[in-house]
Amino acid sequence: MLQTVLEPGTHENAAIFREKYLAAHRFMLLARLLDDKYAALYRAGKIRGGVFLGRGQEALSAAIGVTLKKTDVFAPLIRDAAGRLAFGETILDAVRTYLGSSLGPMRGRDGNVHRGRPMEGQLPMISHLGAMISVVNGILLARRFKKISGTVGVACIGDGATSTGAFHEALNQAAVEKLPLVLVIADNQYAYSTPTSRQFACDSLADKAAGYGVEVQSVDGTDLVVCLKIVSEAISRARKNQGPQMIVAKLLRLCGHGEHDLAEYVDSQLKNSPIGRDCLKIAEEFLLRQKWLDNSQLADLRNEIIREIEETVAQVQREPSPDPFAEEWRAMASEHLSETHEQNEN
Amino acid sequence: MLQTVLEPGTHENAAIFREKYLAAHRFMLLARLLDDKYAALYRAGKIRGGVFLGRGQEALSAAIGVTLKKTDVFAPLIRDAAGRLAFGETILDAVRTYLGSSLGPMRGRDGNVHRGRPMEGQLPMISHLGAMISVVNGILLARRFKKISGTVGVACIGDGATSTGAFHEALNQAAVEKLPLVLVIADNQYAYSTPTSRQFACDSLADKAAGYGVEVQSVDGTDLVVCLKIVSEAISRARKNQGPQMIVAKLLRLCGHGEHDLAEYVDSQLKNSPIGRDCLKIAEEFLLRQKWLDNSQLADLRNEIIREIEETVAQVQREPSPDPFAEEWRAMASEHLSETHEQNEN
Amino acid sequence: MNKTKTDSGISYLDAIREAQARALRDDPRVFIYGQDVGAFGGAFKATKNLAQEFPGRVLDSPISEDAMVGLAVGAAIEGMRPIVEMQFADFSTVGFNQIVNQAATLFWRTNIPCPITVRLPFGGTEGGGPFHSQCIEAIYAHYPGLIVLTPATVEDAYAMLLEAVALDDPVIFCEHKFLYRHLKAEKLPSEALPIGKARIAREGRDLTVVTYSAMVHEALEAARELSGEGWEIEIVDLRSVKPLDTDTVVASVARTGKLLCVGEAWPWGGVTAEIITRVTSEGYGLLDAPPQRLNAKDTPVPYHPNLWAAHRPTARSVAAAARNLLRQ
Amino acid sequence: MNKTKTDSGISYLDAIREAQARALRDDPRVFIYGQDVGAFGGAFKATKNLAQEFPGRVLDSPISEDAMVGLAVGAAIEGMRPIVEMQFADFSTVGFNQIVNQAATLFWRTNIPCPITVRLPFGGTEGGGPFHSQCIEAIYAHYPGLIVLTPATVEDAYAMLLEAVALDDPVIFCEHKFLYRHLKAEKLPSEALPIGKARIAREGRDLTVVTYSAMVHEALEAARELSGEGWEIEIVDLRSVKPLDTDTVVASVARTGKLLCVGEAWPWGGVTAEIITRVTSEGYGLLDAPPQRLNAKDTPVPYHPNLWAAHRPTARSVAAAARNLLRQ
Ligand SMILES: Cc1ncc(C[n+]2csc(CCOP(=O)(O)OP(=O)(O)O)c2C)c(N)n1
Ligand SMILES: Cc1ncc(C[n+]2csc(CCOP(=O)(O)OP(=O)(O)O)c2C)c(N)n1
Ligand SMILES: [Mg+2]
Ligand SMILES: [Mg+2]
Repeated sequence: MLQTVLEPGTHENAAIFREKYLAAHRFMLLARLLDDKYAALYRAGKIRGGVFLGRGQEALSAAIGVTLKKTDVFAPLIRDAAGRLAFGETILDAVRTYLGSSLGPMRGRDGNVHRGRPMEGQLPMISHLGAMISVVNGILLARRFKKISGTVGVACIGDGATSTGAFHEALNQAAVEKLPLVLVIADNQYAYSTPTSRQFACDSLADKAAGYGVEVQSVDGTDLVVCLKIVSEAISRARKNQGPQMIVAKLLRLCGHGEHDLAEYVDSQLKNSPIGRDCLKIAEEFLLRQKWLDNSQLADLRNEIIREIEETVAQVQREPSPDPFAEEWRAMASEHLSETHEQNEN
Repeated sequence: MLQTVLEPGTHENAAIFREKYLAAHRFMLLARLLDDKYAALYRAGKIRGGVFLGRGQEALSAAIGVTLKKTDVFAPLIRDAAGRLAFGETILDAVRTYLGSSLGPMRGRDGNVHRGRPMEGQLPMISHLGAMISVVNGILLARRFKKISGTVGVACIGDGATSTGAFHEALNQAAVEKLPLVLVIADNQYAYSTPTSRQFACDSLADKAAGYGVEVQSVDGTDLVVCLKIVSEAISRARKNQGPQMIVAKLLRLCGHGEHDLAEYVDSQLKNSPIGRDCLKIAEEFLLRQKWLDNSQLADLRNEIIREIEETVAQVQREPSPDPFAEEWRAMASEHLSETHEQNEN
Repeated sequence: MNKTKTDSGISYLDAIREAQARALRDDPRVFIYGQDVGAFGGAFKATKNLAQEFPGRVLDSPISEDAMVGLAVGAAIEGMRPIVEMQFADFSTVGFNQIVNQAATLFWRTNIPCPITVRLPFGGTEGGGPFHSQCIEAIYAHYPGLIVLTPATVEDAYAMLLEAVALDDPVIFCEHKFLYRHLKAEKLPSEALPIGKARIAREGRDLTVVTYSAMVHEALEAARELSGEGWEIEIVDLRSVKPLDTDTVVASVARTGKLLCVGEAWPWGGVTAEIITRVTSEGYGLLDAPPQRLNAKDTPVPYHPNLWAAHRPTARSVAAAARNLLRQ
Repeated sequence: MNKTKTDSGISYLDAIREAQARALRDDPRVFIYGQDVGAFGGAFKATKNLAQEFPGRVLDSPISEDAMVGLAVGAAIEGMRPIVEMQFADFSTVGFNQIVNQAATLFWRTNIPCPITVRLPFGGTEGGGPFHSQCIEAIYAHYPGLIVLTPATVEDAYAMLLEAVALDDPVIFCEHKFLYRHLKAEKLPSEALPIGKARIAREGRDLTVVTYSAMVHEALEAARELSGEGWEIEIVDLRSVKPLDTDTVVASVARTGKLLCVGEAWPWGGVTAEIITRVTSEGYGLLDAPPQRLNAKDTPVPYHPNLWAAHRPTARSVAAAARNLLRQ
């Protein structure tokens, strides 16, 4: 199967691929273990509000993160812990945001998956589905104005978000402007509890591409090898200014919509079908088969990551939570224009 | 060409078609002459606000109107004077709305193309493009609830409106619910001044259909014969519950966006291309060739229609304009809940 | 009708579910449309089992707020009485155009009523953050043609939702997420005040607090605190912010001479500003101190519970604002 | 700076066009994005010849208000200063979510400024009707994080638009369609009041009219009429409705003792309500009569000129409302 990925038998390609694959696997494992930790903190009542995991989507997400360059733009969604970390987000940023630390990038003002560092190309999603795609377009258009070439933007969304007007307007906009946008659709069979049969009536979401005049590739989202291949190809096409690219990955959400959700509605046939396979397990079987790691190395890696996560969480839990009195309650950047009314002196 | 339209050589079909064709032509001519009258009234300062004509789109629009049954639903747009009249709108309703008569269906509260009679299935468009499609869906869904079957809904939009999120959400919604919606896209090459190259990047708007899982037919919008054929087929498929249908007509707007617009931006190559032909001229040449009418009959028809229009306009101009003091300034149906503040007693 | 938290009984959320069940039972024109409202029973379980009890009448929608509302308007034209559930009020901004320009204008333009109910689970909760906490009732109340309801009690949640579905106008039904499980009642009401009438939630002598939804309960707690200090606070629960029961508010201010308006929403042009404007322009002489308003701070709603607690008014800040006024 | 109609000179529309030309000339980060703004020069010709003068920097957008605003936010993150033209303010409801939830929250959430300017050609004209006439400044002012400007003069249209583009916040620039060709000035201003400061458009003694945009001119006409009757009306032109210059308003009310707020928008929660709330809560003792507001009627904006003229405030109705107050 590796052969399908590599230009036939060129050795340096094989080496590069191995390295990339191992990096991707590490971020998949990190994301999975970090998700487990969030889940535990949530059950312990240490996280208020929602907790949204990416279980089953790590291969696709990590493939994006390891393929992008730091100078690219990435608009992840709720299930992209792996991609975020691979693109450069620190565990510390992630944990600080979930725990609302005032030292995190969102300073306790926003939380959980609503985090990022715009200046590093990590876009902090707003909740409204589909809304980030046109923001990526804007960054890419601005770079064209600034004569910065060779960077791309990836926006991730789910099957459900394809029903939003925002998705449609933004993808069409990217196509009209021929922007280097790569739109990655994780078709994980459900939007919260809603099956795709109640979400769209086309055979595959890939059928939408032609209507926008964008290229599309479908991919088995449970297989890191093909995810890496398809994602790399799409991103390099966009980088070469071949216009917007769409990727449609088929996979299954291996968790609830959020940790509050038992997801009893998920069809057991799907769970037992190929898309129900755990991408992490498949990825590890592959690298064991390739003898890139052995079981004890895998165990060490796992322990090392768990240690890192535990240390980070412990550190963040010692950090000060935001102080409403120290807080600057100002929504406007223009300090000279900000008003303070009596009602703001609670 | 007629043979391409009719089930091979069945005589009653030929008779039915002839009748339908002549009816459609009459409404095309009526719409064209009515548009001419609006234009004259506008230039004379008798109409305030916008005047939007359907020149060049009468064949497509009339084909819809003559094919629909009175029990169907029709959501026309700004260039559908022909379809509206063919579906049952009176000249009086049209003129009263343009002149703001208090006796018209909109009672001077709304005007020009923003008119209709919801209870007769004539939906009064709001200006926001794409917004009427989901309203048609709602009526069709309601009829399903009410076990009314065999009726369809037609929604018309332009090439530019396909870029709206509303278009996308509504078409997808119709497909998911398998509603008997027929969406007719008049691709008249421009959205106001904006050419299709700045509106979308697919080869044809028909390429969008597969992404929604709806059937689509393309049609030469300048040829009444094929418009009648394609529109009838699509409407009967919808009527037979074969799901939403899309029609994409290629044609050219043979007027400004509105009467205020000289439309100097329209590409002369397009004007001289087949889609730049005047569908009314083509329709009349055809019926003359068929000997369904001769030139003097055509002239009589024209004069008869002009007389009818002139009489209607004269009548409406004698009608009272709305009286702000007699007006009931209440936006809510629930009279008992309506408030009148001091500021409402100007 | 002063609510206190009990572990048994009917919750505010139950009331909303029961009202919809009854509407579906009593009126064949009613159906429910929204994301995950079907077999799943909705993100908050406000439609739990309704799809099972009323087959084919509780439909899962795609994630298409604009088309959700547009469809409801069409169904209403055809004689139905749709209930649309927005998963969170904050997402209704995506359906905003259909609400304010399609639904709200239909009757005035065509004389055809538009009886749709749009349910907005709204208001702040711990960890809700900027996009799952908003109070945007004022946005809708600003537009002609909409009715905007903000029930504060289990009984009102039930009775007002039933009345909303029966009304011939588009209703924006703001149901507070914080109250969903926080409030309990012994039984559902057999009758209630009509929509458009405010309720005296607590009688008092010294100051009138006008508020609505979750803030009614913060105000009640503040009033209990202040009565310990010898002050008797009258609390007006608006119930409906459009229409707005100016008469009841003015009558209360006539008794107390002091007005404090409390809203969880942002201050600029909010319900509190509308109330103060009406009282001062219509009942000017009645005030013996400047009217005051207490709102959320003029920033997005923060995620961290500490910040959130300081961002919105609370019993503590209501009591403090009341004391300032009472001392004048 | 009292404008009167002249046939020559620089129009309000020219000023908006010139301000954009200058912004494009002086700042390479500026670009313009909107429907038909390119070669065609915009539905109102507010960008006439700019695409020709500044190749590649004035882009026609698809009919996608949501994506138009989203793109502008992204470009702003990347350091640009986009100007988005909505073809009519009424259509901004389709881009509403990106304005109030994306643009307005960016700085507060991330500390990254969002310098975009969204131009809204707004306000009533004869035959405009329900969807080409709306005044929705209050909708935007209600949300934290937005600046909402409403210039009433040619000079302000020019100076404030330039300042809007220079500001680090999202600005909702409400330019009145009725004023586009109605107002003329001799020359463009070299300096102007800063944003956030209101302007005394007319000095007076007996009553303060607080208003903005086109209504400033109705108020001025009413004031001329009333001065014939011996009344001297002071007129405050707010210029900016968020932020709002409470100090200038309160200072004027302190001089006159009477307040009439006039807005072309709907009454509920509008600018007029916000002003009355601030004056009565912050400058309570200054009034010797109840504050009043005069707004459009609480219905959609009618199409027929007769209805339209009665729907919105006019010099006549402003004068009538002022007389009522002056008699008290
Ligand atoms: C415009 C909008 N409507 C509703 C929601 C509420 N919501 C949050 S996630 C979600 C489901 C998303 O499904 P999908 O796009 O398939 O992504 P997945 O959760 O499966 O990864 C919904 C309905 C939202 N965030 N935005
Ligand atoms: C949401 C929205 N944005 C902008 C407009 C302003 N507008 C009215 S018609 C029009 C052009 C429509 O072009 P198209 O859809 O191709 O229809 P055509 O006029 O060509 O028949 C525009 C931009 C609008 N009505 N609605
Ligand atoms: Mg999904
Ligand atoms: Mg067109």
